[in-house]
Formats: sequence, structure tokens, C-alpha cells
Amino acid sequence: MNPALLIAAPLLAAFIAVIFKKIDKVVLGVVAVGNIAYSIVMAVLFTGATQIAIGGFAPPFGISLVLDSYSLIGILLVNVAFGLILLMGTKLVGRYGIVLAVSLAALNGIVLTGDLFNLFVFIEVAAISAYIMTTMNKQLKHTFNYLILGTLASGLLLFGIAVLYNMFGSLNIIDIASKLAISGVSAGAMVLPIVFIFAGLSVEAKLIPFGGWVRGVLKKSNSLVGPLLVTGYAAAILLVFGRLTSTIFIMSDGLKIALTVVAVATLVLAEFTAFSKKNLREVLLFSSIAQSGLVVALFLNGLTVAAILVLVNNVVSKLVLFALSAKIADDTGTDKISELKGVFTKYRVLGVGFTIAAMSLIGLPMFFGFVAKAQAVMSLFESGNLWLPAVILLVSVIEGIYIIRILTTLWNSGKEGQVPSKDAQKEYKLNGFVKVSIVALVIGVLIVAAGILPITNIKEFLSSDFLSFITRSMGGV
Amino acid sequence: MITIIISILIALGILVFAFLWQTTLSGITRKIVGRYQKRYGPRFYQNFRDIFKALSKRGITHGWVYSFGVIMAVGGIMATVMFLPLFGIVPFPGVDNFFIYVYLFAVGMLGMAMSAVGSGNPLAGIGVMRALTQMVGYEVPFMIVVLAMIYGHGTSSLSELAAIQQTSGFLSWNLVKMPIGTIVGFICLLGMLGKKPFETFIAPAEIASGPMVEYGGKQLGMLMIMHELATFIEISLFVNLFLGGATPIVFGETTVLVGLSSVVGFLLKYSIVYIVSALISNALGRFKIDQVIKYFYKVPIVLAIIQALIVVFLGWGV
Amino acid sequence: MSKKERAVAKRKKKWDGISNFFRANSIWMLMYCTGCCAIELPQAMTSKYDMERLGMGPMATPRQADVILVTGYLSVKTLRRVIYAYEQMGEPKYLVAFGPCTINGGIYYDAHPVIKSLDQYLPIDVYIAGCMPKPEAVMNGFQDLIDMIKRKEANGWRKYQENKEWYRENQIHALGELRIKDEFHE
Amino acid sequence: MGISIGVGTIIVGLLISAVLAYVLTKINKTTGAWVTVLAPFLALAAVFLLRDSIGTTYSLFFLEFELTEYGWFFSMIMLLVFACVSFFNVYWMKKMVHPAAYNMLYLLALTGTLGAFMAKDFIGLFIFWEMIVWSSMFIIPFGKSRKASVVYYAFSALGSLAMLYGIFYLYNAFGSFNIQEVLKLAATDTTAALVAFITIGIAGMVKLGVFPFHLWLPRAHGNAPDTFSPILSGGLVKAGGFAVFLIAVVMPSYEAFATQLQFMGVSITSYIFILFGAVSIVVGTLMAIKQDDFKKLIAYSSVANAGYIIIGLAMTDALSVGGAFMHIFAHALASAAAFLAVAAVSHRTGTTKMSELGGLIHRMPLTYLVYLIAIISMAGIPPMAGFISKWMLFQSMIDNGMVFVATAAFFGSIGSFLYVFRPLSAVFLGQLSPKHYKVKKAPVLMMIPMIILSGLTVLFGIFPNIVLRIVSRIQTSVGMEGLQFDGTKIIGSNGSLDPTLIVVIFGIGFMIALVIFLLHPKSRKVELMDTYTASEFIYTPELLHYSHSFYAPFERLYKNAPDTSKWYKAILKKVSEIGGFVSYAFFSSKPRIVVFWIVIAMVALLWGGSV
Repeated sequence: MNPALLIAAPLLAAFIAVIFKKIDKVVLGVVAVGNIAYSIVMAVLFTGATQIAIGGFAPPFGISLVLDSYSLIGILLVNVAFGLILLMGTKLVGRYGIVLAVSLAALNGIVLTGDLFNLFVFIEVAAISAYIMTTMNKQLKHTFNYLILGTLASGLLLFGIAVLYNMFGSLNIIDIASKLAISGVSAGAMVLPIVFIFAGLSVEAKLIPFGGWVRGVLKKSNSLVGPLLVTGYAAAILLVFGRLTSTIFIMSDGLKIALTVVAVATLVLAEFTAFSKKNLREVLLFSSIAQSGLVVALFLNGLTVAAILVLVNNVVSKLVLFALSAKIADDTGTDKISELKGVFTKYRVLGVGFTIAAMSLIGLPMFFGFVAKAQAVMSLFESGNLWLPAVILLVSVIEGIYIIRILTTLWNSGKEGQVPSKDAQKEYKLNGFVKVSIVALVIGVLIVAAGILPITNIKEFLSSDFLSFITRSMGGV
Repeated sequence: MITIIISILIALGILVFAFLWQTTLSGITRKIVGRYQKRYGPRFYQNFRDIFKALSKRGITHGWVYSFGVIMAVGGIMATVMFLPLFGIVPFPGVDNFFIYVYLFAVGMLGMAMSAVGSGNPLAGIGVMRALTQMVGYEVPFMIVVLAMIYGHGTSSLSELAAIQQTSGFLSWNLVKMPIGTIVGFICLLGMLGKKPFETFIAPAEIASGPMVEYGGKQLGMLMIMHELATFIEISLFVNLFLGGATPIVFGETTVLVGLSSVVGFLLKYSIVYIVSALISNALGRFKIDQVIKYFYKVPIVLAIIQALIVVFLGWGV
Repeated sequence: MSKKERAVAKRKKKWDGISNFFRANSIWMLMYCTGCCAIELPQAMTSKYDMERLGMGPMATPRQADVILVTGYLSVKTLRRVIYAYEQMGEPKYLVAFGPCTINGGIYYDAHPVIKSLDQYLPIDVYIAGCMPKPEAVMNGFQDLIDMIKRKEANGWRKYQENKEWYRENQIHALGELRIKDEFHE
Repeated sequence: MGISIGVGTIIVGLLISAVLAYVLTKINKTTGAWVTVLAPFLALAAVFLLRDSIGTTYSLFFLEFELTEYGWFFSMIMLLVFACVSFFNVYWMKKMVHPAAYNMLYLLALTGTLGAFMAKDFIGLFIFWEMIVWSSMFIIPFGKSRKASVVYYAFSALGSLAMLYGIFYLYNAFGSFNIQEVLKLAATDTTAALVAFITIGIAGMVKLGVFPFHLWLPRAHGNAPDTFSPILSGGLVKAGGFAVFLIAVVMPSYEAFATQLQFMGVSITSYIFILFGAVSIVVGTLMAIKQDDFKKLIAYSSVANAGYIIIGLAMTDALSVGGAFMHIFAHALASAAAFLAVAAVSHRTGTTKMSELGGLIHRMPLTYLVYLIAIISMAGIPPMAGFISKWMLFQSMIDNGMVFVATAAFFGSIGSFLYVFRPLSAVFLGQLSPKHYKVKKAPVLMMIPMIILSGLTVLFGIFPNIVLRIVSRIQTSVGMEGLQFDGTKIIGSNGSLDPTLIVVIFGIGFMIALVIFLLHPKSRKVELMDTYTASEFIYTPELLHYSHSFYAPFERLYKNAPDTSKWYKAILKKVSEIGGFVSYAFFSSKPRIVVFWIVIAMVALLWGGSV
């Protein structure tokens, strides 16, 4: 099974679409479905971690892709999210079919690649397609802002990679990692490349204060771009974080603390910001910034399993939440929470999907989010960290408040101080909500299923082969 | 079973005695107050006349709760009296808990409040409001002092608390052992009795006698009986808690004589407390209700806490 | 009247006798101080004459009172109130009228809003003479009332019950409307 | 019957009936509502039958259950309240926008409480604990307020996440989730015990509504649908007592903190908890006195009563814990009954504002009696169950010489006369407003649960030993000294109480009074408006009804007292402001500002990394 196909197929589709413009949507759809199917097949047939050379040169000299369970989760996540977003927002694809195909290729590339420069290229490609996609929002000023910051980020990333290349004479991540292990480079020497790479990635991962572009771009994004940026892109970039922290980020204590501070500050401040916002999409985008912060913090503390769980939870629930919010905003013309009172009274299935996703996001038990949060807290305890769990839990109170504020408002019409009644119901009209509802509901069922089943015994879940394999495969290969 | 019946009979005896004694004493006090005001005053049995007159009249009723409340009030207060130890005779030994008096008493109060407000008169409502508000004032400091006492003596039984004070004459009275507490107790007693300056809830010239505004006829008569009994409970509580209860005034070998003199001792103390409170009442004006609360939460409660802390931490007065 | 009923009546009479002993010696007043005669009541109540030795005392509301004192002239406006108060009292109840104003209007005999003879509207048990009556007269009047109660002659309330229509007619005639909606505001 | 009923069966049954209720309500609203009546009753019967199989464990999928003595006790209370309240659901179906969801969530809340009480491990406890939170969180906005639900969630989340912290801390320390096992181990380790005590204690305090976490109660109880307020106050709140019981007694805290500074007979940690209880008694009482809304008043009274419960549990001697249990039981019955009376009034009149009601005794006499019995119990007056618990608690307080706590408790106890009397006076007594002339009696089906609850309140006020013997068994089961009895007498530390005797004597007193009453002339019945007005003619009943700002002179004295809700609002405002600042400063649409921050951050990181 060659994972390169996951990158090549969308690229090919993009070329086909350039030539046959009329069938671009069909091609895109076929590729998306194909990618999902292919990645599932790869997951089923997965035997062990491998490094696949591309172009005939064996690593570390040539470009290589890494297929381990870590990237497997990544490609599953990215492709499924991409497919679902496409399914929900088919109508919005319009002239952007080619860009979407390219972005799918790039995202797969980001997740799979084992080569730093290759990573840079994929990130660049993904970013460029993101710039183009965000023009859909018709907020060109913000797109321009994104463009500038994205370019800066690429520059920083490239500089970091260049320093690493200068130090080790290699661009292959695993190669560098093994050289690090042998040569025993001092942590102090690694500060410069790490900070630059971290900064470069943080712009895309939206950490505070690097991700300044995100508010303008996502605030008004439609149900195609928005979910894609907060789920597919975020997942891919965060997974890169994980791969780098566990391999080549040999950090001094000071740097580790500094980076953790950035991540935790992102978590706390972004939750605070989300709390202060009144619009659905704005709340959700800041919430996803916060989750990025949490994921990065977990990665920095070496808690890969927990980080992945939190990431998966965030991607899955944000996918539903953001898509539905954008959908509601597109159709009703507003995403102000107070103006959407009782919108779910009419669209109940939609509401159920939204609710389950939201409850998973805040980590209530019986939903997948709880497994993730419990894992995060428990593994932090195991690593002897007592303050970070407290921060996470306190912050999730704030998170809960704004999420519940949204839920109660969206489920119930009626003025404050009055019992909601059917007469006071405001009329909402959503177009083509059936497809969206079904997707939301299916994801909801999956979230609940994933929430109930693994609880069997968290300890057992933790030591199950599937995940321990990730942990093992992360370090060396 | 037999013991219970005997106990109940004793209790009924106490009830009858309480009514006769307090009603007579009320009459005497009216006379004394009359003299105090340079009047002749009524006959000493005037209160009996008032009560029976009221009972014989044909009053009105405002619905079932108006009458039911009165019955509940009288019943509750009677039950409280029946638990009281008198002259060292305890009808129900072991269960004459201080808290029973406080809370069983509340049954009567609740009944009366219910009935008064059930009359539909707003003045009754205001009166009840004032009575309850005042209760928050006097009840808390009183209970704190009693807390100190129970903590110190290790029992909450009223008869045992009285018995402890009878061990070594005057010096073992709580009046001596807990002087601050006794002062608080007496101020609270004035509040309980509704004597001036704590007469806010009756205030005839202001709210037309408050809860009593709509009563006439037998309901009024029953409430007057209740009032006499309630006064008996409050003063006996004070005498038993602070003044040593039924202490003999004659000492000697003859048990009968000592016993009789202890009866006289109790009644004497009782009379003094009641008459003094009546005289104070007639010498003072009336507080406003918020002044009452402010007063109780400034002076008596602080004194009460001081007394309690002295007992709990210093162990004085045990 | 059957034998049983007669027995009941007899017993009732006996009880009434006992009751009247208490009633006579415990008279609670409702002072309806409309006119100048009211100024004599403080005298009668306080240390000089000490009404309390007769078992009398002031009360706050008509419900509690046994006797209503109409101390002087009554205007049309006040008569309504007196009637209202009198009807709220529990039975047996008595009415003591002070001064000539309650008999024939006294010095207000030619004033159009003043009620001339009160006994047309309410049954009066005792009149007290004097304009104003001296405290001695007041005390004397009360003593008379007590004696009347003891002799079961203070039956004004019964008269009022029995001749309700007649009284009502007079009341309506004088007042036009017994219970007015409101004179000033609502 | 061959079928053995286990806890698992009950839980699954309830879950299934929740779904069933949802489906049936979609088909027919009334049928669905009847499911919510039947299911708790069946569960009640089932749990009652499980009395003999205490100590046995059950497992359901991945969840482990163990039926403990205290779990059984709490479950019975909860089921009793749920079973009684559910009759009201039938009448509320028409008024709801989401009746099906309501019925389902109602039963889920019940499942959650039962699961939490019977969970064997902490994970199960937490899962069900949160299930209570979210199921009730969705029900509350069906009432008058959406904000109330958010406030409720905010506090609950604070509590449950504190508990989660504690659970994982204990797991990390002792490697197990088993409640009994972990708590026993924690008792030997002061630090772990302290963490457990504080974190799980906070969860309990939040749920109970102890100061400073009391603010959700008036909001949630006051604004929840009328049928759900009794559940919240009578039922769900008591789960907090369960949590506090776990850490205070099951752990047991007196062993764990034996090395701490002892103050007033308890460790300083427990004493701080007790102080919070004392403050909440005072705050709850003062605030309840102020309220004009009937439901908010009872909600604040629940705050005050939560104070007694936590004091009793934290004092950890036999009488105090017994008292706390009795109080949980008595208050559950009484507050549920009181809230049901409110619901009945609200059902007939459409309002719960006391200043708009009055004189309803002439239209709803039975509802009045139910409320009367409830408040007598709440105020701790004999012969109701509430008196027994208060007496026991006072005994303990005096025994330990807790002057300040007792001051608060006495204040709360006497203050409760004030606030419980106000609705009695303003809603049921006084003048009947003409707009309520046509109000009818409460429907029969509403009367059934109310009478059951009142009957039980009276029954256990007369024979409290029925309950106290169970409590005593609970105490011995967790290694405490049990309560002492002598026939109908309860033996206290400095005196004993014979509730049955009190009732007998009260009965005698009442009979004497009745005889006196009957011997004398029959009274003349007059209209309510025929009342003393200084002979002024007044025809407007509202003018003669004293209900608006009832305790005005008293309220005036503390009108400037600090408002706790302002503190929270200030915190949230600060959070919002920081958020606004972050949004403004870091998420600017001007690239140069973001670049500036990036440079700053990188310099900081480089500096931090090289340190």
C-alpha cells in the first residue's frame, strides 16, 4: 500500500479538473471518497510502521513518507473530515474545485511526510490553497492579512529548517532524530531552530499571539472553508507539532517551559475570548484556538496519546459545530446567538447533532470528549504535573459556560423571564438542511458510541495495543 | 402505660395550676401597676372575668383556618406547659428538653399567626410580621446563652439544669455563675413577653393590637388563655434556667417544710420576675421594630456570645 | 315550646346569668370620639376616677369591644362609620351615648349635616347627661350600665337584632346609602 | 419470581423507559407523561425490595454497581421524590414546547442520581453525576429563564470538574477507582485526604448549594419548570449531601485529619467546611426573607438547609451525621411538597409571585394544608420530621461548643419561621383577589403525591425511629458509632427526645382546646372583607392584603449587604474583558500588529529557551 497515492490522486484530480472544468466537482468527489476508502483500507491492512521512499532515493537522501499508526490516524482524520465537509458544502464548491483538490493533497502530504523540506512545501501548498479558498468569504482584506502572515510563517519555518540542515546535514526527520540521539547536541544549540519552527507552525496552528489572521478569516467563513480550516488544516498542522516534538525537539527546560507557557496561555486566553464573544462562529473559532493550545501543551509534555485524543475530539466536534453554525449563518443571515433563539425547535435533528458535538467538546461523560479530557488529565497526573490539570479543568468550566449558553438559547425560544411557548417561536428557514442534519447525526452517534465504549476501563484503553503502538512507533521506527 | 397516664395526669395538673396561677398573678400585677400609676386598679381576679366574658361572647369567624389556628395555638401552648417541670416535679422525666419548649412553643405561635392572618386583616399581617421579626431578635441571644449553659452543665434537660443550681444554695444559681447570660436572658424575656419596650407587635395605638385585631368572642378568650400560659412558660423557663428553679427558702430537716418552702421560693421568684418586667414595661416607651432588631443584634447578642465564649473557652460558670 | 326546648332555654338563661356576671365586670370600650365629650374620658380612665376598677378598659377594635361610646354629635358621615363599627362588634354589645347631642342634636340642633337623635339609628343602652358630662357623670353612667347588665336590662343589641328593618329604614332614610363607595377617592 | 432484580436492571430499565417516554410522548403526550409516573414507582418498589441484598455488586456493561446502605437510603429518597413529583408532569405536558424531551430528560436525571448513588467506582459516580447535570441543565431552560441554566451549569461544572480532579488525583495516588477502597486508603494519607476532601467537597457543596456556590439554586429552582423545581430542591440537590458524606464519613475525615489542628472538636479543615455551612444558613435565610417569588424563596431556604446538612456531615459524630441524614430526608420531603404546592398554585393561577396572590386557602384548602405541613417541617417545629433533625444537629453543635456556628444555626432556625410564614400569609391567607375568585381546587392527581409527601412528613415526625434505625445501620456500616434509641426515644448526648410522646401531648392539648372551643357559642361567619378598617369602607381586597415587601423593616437592615452574585459577575466580566483585549490586541486585522507580537513572542521564547 503506497500512501503516496493519497497525495497523488488529488493532485491528478486537480490537473484533470483544470482540463475538464465541467466535471471538476465529480472528480473532486470521487477523489475525496477514494481517499477515504483508501485510507480506511490502509488502516485495515496496516502491519507496521514503514518509511516509503519517493522517487527512487532511499531515505534519508530522498523524499520519504512515513506511514505509522500516528500518520494513519492523521490521514483518516484529514480525509474523513475533508470528505464530510465536502458532502455538507457541495453547493459552495463552485469554482474552487481545483483548489480544494490541491489542498487535500497538501494536507495528506503534511501528515505523511517524513522530510522537513517536503513538509515545508506541503505547508506552503496548503497555505496557498487556503488563501485562495478564503477569498470565498469575500473579505479580501483579511485574506491579504492571512497571506502576509502565512508568508512570514513560511519564512520562519524555512529558516528553522535551514538551521537544522546546517546542523545535521539532513532533512529527514527520523535521520535528524537518530543523529541527535548519537551526537548529543546540546539543548541550547537547538533553541534557535526549534523556536523558529515553532513560530512558523504556530501561525498556522493559530496559537496566540501568532495566529492573528484567524479571526478575520473565520469570522465570516462559509460552511465549506470554515470547517476545513478549523478541522482539516488544524489537525494536519497539530499532528506535525506532535511528530516534531517527539522526534527532533530536544528542548532545554527553559524552552520547554516557555513553549508550554505559550500553549497554555493560548488555551486560557482563547477560552476567555470565546467567552466574551457573541457570535457563533467567533465563539467556535476561539474555542478551536484554545483546543490547539491544549493539544500543543500536551504534545510538549510528551503526552501524545492524550493529545491525539483531544485533537480527534476537537476535529470531530468542531466539524459539526462549525459546519452547522456556518450553515445557519449562511441561511439566516446572522450568527448572533441572541438572534437565533429556538432555531433548533424546528430543526431538531440538526439540533441533536449540534448538541452532541457541543457536549463532546466540553467533555461531558458519555461523549467522546470525556475520554479525551480524562486521558489528558490522567496522563498529566501520571507525569507528575498537578497544575496543568487544574488549569485545563478550570478553563473547561469557562468553555462549558459559553457552550451551554449557546445550546440553551438555540433550543429555546421565548424571552428571558418567560416560559417558552410555541406562539413566540421565531420562524427560521434553512435550505437543504437534511444532508447536513444526517451528517451531524451520524457523527453524533459515533461520538456517543466512542464515548460509551472505551470507558469500559480507561486504564485498559490506554494500554491497548492500538495506542501503545503509536507511542512506540513515535520515538524511533 | 400506667406511668404514662400518671405522667399525663400530673401534666394536666401543672396545666391547671399554670393557668390559675398566672391569671391570678396577672390580675395582681394589674393591681400593682394601678397603684404604681396612683390608681386603685382592678380586682385581682379581673383577668378571669375578662377571659370568661370573652369566651361567653358570640364572636365572628372568617373561615375555618381562623378557628383552627386558634385551637392549634392553644393546643400547642398547652402541650408545652404540660412538658414543664414545676417545683421539681417532672411529668416526663428525661425528655424535658430545652429545645422542646422553644419549638413546641412555636407550634402555638404559628397557629395564632395563621389564624390572625387568616382573618384577612392587613394589620394582623403587620402584627405577625413584627412578632416574627422580633422573635429573630430575642430568640437567638437567648438560645446562645442556653447553649453555653447546656455546654457547661452537660445536660439540656430543664429539670436537671434547675437541679444543678440547687446544689449549693444561692451561689450555684446561674444568676451568679453566668451574670452576663442572666442579663441577656432577662432582656430576651422582656422581648418574649412582649413587654415594653418590645411591645411592637401589639402596639394597640399603632396597628390596632396587631394579630389580635379581628378577635372577639371565644377566639379572643382562648387566645387570652394562651397568653397566660405562654407567659407562664416563658417565666418558668427563666426562673428554672437562671434563678435556680424551685429552691427552698427555709432550710431544715423536715422534708415537707423544705418542699413547701421550695414551692414558695419558686413562686416568689416567679412573681418578682413577672412584676419587675411589668413595672419596666410601664415605665418605658415602645421601640420601633427595626430598633428592636438593631438593639438585639447590638447588645444582647454580643453579650450572649461573650458569655458563651467565657463558658466554652474559659470554663467559668460550669 | 316543647319540654326539651324549655329546658334548653332555662339552662341557657342560667348560663346567661353567670355570663352576665362576667360581662358586667369586664366591659371593654370602643371609643368613638366624635365630639367634645371625649375629653372627659381620659379623666375617667386615669388615676382620679380609675375606670379599671370597674373592670373597664379601652380596646383597639370593635371586634374586641363590648361597649361603644358615642361621645357627642354625629354628622351624616360619621354615623355611617358608627353603624359599621357597631355591626362589627360581637354580641352582646352595648352603646353608651354622651351628652345632649345624641338625644336631639344639642347645640347643633339646627345644623343640617348633624344627626339629631341617635336612637333612631342605633339602640342606646345608656345616656349620660351633661354638656359635656362631668367625669362623675361618666362613671355614674358606666355604673348604671353595669347594673343594667346584671339585671339583664341592657338589651339594646337584641332590640337592634329584632327591629333590624326599622333601624335600617331609618338609617337609609337619613344617609341615603348606608355603605358608600367612597367620598374622596377609590 | 424467578427474575432477580439488580441495580443494573433498574438502571437499564430506567434508561429504556426514558427512551420509551420520548417515543410515547411523540405519539401521545399524556401517555408519555404516565411513563414518567410509572417508571419511578416501579423503580421505587424494586429498590425497596433490594433492601435485603445490600452489599451485593452488579455490573452493567463496563459499569460496576454496589448497593451500599447509604446508597440505598439516598436512592429511596430520590425515588420517592421523583415518583411523587411525576404526577404533575401529566398536567404540564400541554404547557411544554418540548414535552418528549422533558420526559426523557426527567427519567435520565433519575437514572443519573440512582447511578451515582450506587456506583462502585468513581468513574461511574462521575459519569452519572454529570448525567444529572446535563439532563437537568436541558430541562431548566424549558422554564422561565435560559440564563438560569447557564448559571446552573457553570456552578455544576465547577463542582464536578473539581471532583474529577480529585478522582484522578486519587487514582494517580492509589491506582484504583473503587470508591470504598480509595477512600479508605486516602484516610491514611493526609495530603491525599485533603485533596479529596476539598475537591469532592466542593462538588458536594456546589450541588447542595452551600455558600459561596449557592447562587445557582434560586436561579435554577426559581426558573425551572414548576414540575422540575421540586425535583431539583427535593432530589438532585441532595446528591451533594451524598458527595459530602463520602469524604466526610466514608473516608472518614476524622481519622484522616486526626493529625491536624483540632478546633471545637473537629479538624480545622472540617471546621472551615462547617463555617461555610454556617454562612450559607445565614445568607440563605436572609435572602429567602427578601424574595417575592414563591419559588425563589423556597430555593433560598434550600440554601439555608444545605448549611445544616453540611454542618451535620462535617461534624462527623453519631448524632450530627444522623441529624444530617434525617435532615436530608425531611427536607427532601418538605421542600418537594412545598414546591408541589407552588406548582399547584401556579397551575391554577399562573403566577408564583406572592404579591399577586392571596387568600387561596378559600379555594385550595388541601394545597394549603400540604404547604403548612411542609413549612412546619422546614422550620423544624414538632411534630414534623424536620424537628427531629434540627434537634439532633443542635445537640451536636452544643456538644462541641460551636458558639458561632450555633449562632448561625439558631438564627437560621428562627429566621426560617419568617420566610416560611410569608408565603403562607401572602399566598394562602389574607384577602382573596377578585381575579382568583374562580380558581378551582388542585386536581386530584396533583393531590395524591402532595398528600403522600405530607403524610410521610408527619409519619416520620411521629415515628422518626423508622428512618433513624436505617440511619444507624448506615453509620455502623461505615464504621461509625450508631444512634442510640430507647423505644420511641432518641438518646442524645445531653438529653433525649421522644417525638411520639410530644405528639401525644400535643394531641391532648389540642383536644382540650377543641373542647373549650366547642363548648362556647358558635361564631358568626362573616365575609373576609368584613374586617376592621377603622370603619372606613374599602372594597378592594388587594388593598387589604398585606403581602408586598412583607418584612420591609427587617429587610431595610441588611439592604446594603454585599451581594455574592456581584463577585461572580465581576469575575466573569474580567474574563470577558481579558477576552476582549485578546481579541483586540492579538487578532487584529492589521498584519503589522500581529507581526509585532510574533517578534516579541519569538524574542521571549529565544530568551526563555536560552535561560
